[in-house]
Amino acid sequence: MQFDSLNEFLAMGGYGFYVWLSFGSCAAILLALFVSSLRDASKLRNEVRAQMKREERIKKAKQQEQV
Amino acid sequence: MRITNLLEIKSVTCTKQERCLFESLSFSLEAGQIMQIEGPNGAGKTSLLRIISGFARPDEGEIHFEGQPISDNYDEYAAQLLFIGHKTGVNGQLTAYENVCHWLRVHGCQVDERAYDLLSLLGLVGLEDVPVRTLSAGQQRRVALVRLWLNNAKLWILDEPFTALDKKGVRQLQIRFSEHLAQGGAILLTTHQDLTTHFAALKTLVLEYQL
Amino acid sequence: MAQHSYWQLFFSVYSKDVTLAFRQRSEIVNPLLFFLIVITLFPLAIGPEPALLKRMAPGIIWVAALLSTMLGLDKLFRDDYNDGSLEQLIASPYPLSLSVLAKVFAHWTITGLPMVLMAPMFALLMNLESQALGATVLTLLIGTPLLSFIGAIGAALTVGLQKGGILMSLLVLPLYIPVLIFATSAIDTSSMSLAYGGQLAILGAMLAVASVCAPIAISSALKVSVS
Amino acid sequence: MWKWLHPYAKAERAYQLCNTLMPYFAVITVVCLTVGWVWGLAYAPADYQQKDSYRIIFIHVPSAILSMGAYSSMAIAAIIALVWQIRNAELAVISIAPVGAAMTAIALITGAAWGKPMWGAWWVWDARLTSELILLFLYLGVLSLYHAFEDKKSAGRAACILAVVGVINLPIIHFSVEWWNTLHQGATITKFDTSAIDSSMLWPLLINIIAFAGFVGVVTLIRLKNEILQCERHRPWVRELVGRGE
Repeated sequence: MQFDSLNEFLAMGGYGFYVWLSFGSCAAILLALFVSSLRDASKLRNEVRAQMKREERIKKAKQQEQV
Repeated sequence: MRITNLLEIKSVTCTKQERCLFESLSFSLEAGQIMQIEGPNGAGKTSLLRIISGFARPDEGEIHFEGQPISDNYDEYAAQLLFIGHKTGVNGQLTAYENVCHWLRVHGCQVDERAYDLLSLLGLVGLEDVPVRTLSAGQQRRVALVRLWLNNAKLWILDEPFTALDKKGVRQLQIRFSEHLAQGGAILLTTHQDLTTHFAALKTLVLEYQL
Repeated sequence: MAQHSYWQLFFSVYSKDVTLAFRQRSEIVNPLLFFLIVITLFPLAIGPEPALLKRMAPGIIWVAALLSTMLGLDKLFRDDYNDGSLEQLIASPYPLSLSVLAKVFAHWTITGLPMVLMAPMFALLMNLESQALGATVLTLLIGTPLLSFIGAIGAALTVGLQKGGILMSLLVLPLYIPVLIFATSAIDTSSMSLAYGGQLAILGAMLAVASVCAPIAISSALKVSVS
Repeated sequence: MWKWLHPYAKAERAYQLCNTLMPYFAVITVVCLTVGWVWGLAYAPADYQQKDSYRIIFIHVPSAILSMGAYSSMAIAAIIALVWQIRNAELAVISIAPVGAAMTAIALITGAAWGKPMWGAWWVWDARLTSELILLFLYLGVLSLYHAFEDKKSAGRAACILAVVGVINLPIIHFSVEWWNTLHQGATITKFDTSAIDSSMLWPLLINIIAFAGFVGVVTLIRLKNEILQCERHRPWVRELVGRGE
């Protein structure tokens, strides 16, 4: 371990601000991209389910008309 | 030699904005035949015509012209194709005569002087040298329809050719259609006119409006 | 089928666009006026001090040339798309890239060529050295067709869209950067009365590549926009 | 030719392929990312000149490499889509683009953050950073062109054309920017000469590159699955799949 204590690790030899800024922004971008992709996936599935329900209703309405 | 039919549509499917217009549609058209595509608005008539003339690509299926898929050598197919869609393809700033001559050169036909008398035959006497934007919609369509007389393409694909035409124009067009069919050409068109009285061997294809 | 004469098609598409431009004078005058206005903005913005202007002149002239070419690009395919003649061009026995080549050449004659002819006047406005004048005209002569070719790709991609104008510049400007770099550096080296043949050669090479590859990209983009 | 590739042109097979590949990529990413970051931040020795500020290299170089890698793989997918008319390749182009743009953004931010202590300015018009910025413009161009079309099919094809045009211009842009201004330090790892970086720093860097590559793989697979479902939402296999709640 290159650093003796935690706050020395955080200080990063005086460049802590820049190191943690870049690592933080990198983590933020990676996380945002990952989460948004997963959210798109679930949004899409809900849309397909809603579409299936809508078609059910239309079919039922048609049957009532014929009966 | 097996007579391959002029145009074959093989199980073509097209979906537009998540709506399936038609699914695995197949039909063929021989030389000397005229086919009318009917259906309510939004049934996909124009999309079908645009797929057959090669402007749009179907989701599945192929279009064969004289036994050859049109996507292989599109230029050869285009030489035998005459397409007139909703948009007339006539530039408003140019005069009617310039438009016709330009179209002829772009389609590799000789610019012959018949263009002038054909324009007058179609009721555009005296309007040949006036910018087309000053003409009415019907007259602008006639400038586009002059091409039917000046071109020997085998296959005509026309999207509602009779719109904005008066009685005399409709009759002239129907006479030209029968001449073309007699010479072994084929016509594929969409229209709301009833053509059965004029063309006995009329094939029809009906597209329903699918949800 | 009539005999295929490619020259007939090329000349007919070319002369149609040029006659259209001469019928609407604004199509020729607007880009030039825009070029002039952008050039006069800079001295107002950064002060009339000749030494600074002389230093900035190549960059300003070329950025103005870039932007006014962009201005003319929007109309390149828009009218033909709207009135349907683009479909007729696609459904013609001749290859689409040939008619596209004719259209880009016509666009260059309408917007690019006047710029090249007016360049000496603009150089005087920015009191560019006289020996840099030759380089400016030469780089514009080789550069503006290159701008038309690359810009036409952006125009073809966005012709079907209503709000295509801004999007087209977003697509095309990054591709203009190499042209800008070599053209301005050619003028810079010439103002120091050094040889600028190298930069011109690279511009020429880019033009050769673009005149071969761009029509193919443009015609496939047009086919996508029409479908 | 390429007979083994054809079954994956069918959407459902491609979807299953994504599912099978997903766990491998996920494992590689998680493992390498944690090991790489911990090693790079805590255990790698400090640089004698820049001391600890050089640790930014462990994310700047991988993201820069991945931004170029993502663009070239996007261009390859675009060429496949245009030449062999394979619809799934178009969907792949659309799934890679946002990930590549994110990688470029990371490379730019970390480059600027690293430049401040090293060169004293947040933004330096250095050749590498400028090319990276132009690469970001190319990505944004492809994405905005795709979203400008209503009809998704022609949107995909237009985006492929722009991706191919972009990739042809990439070397020209890189060469001209490089020629225009060379301020950036020489390449730290190049395949040709021996790397100018000590092996104790090289290993964490390589692990980080693999981690970032794994991450790009995972997110691209997720987005590709979304695009396939979006495109095939009418097909029975999608409805049955969604019905099963997968």
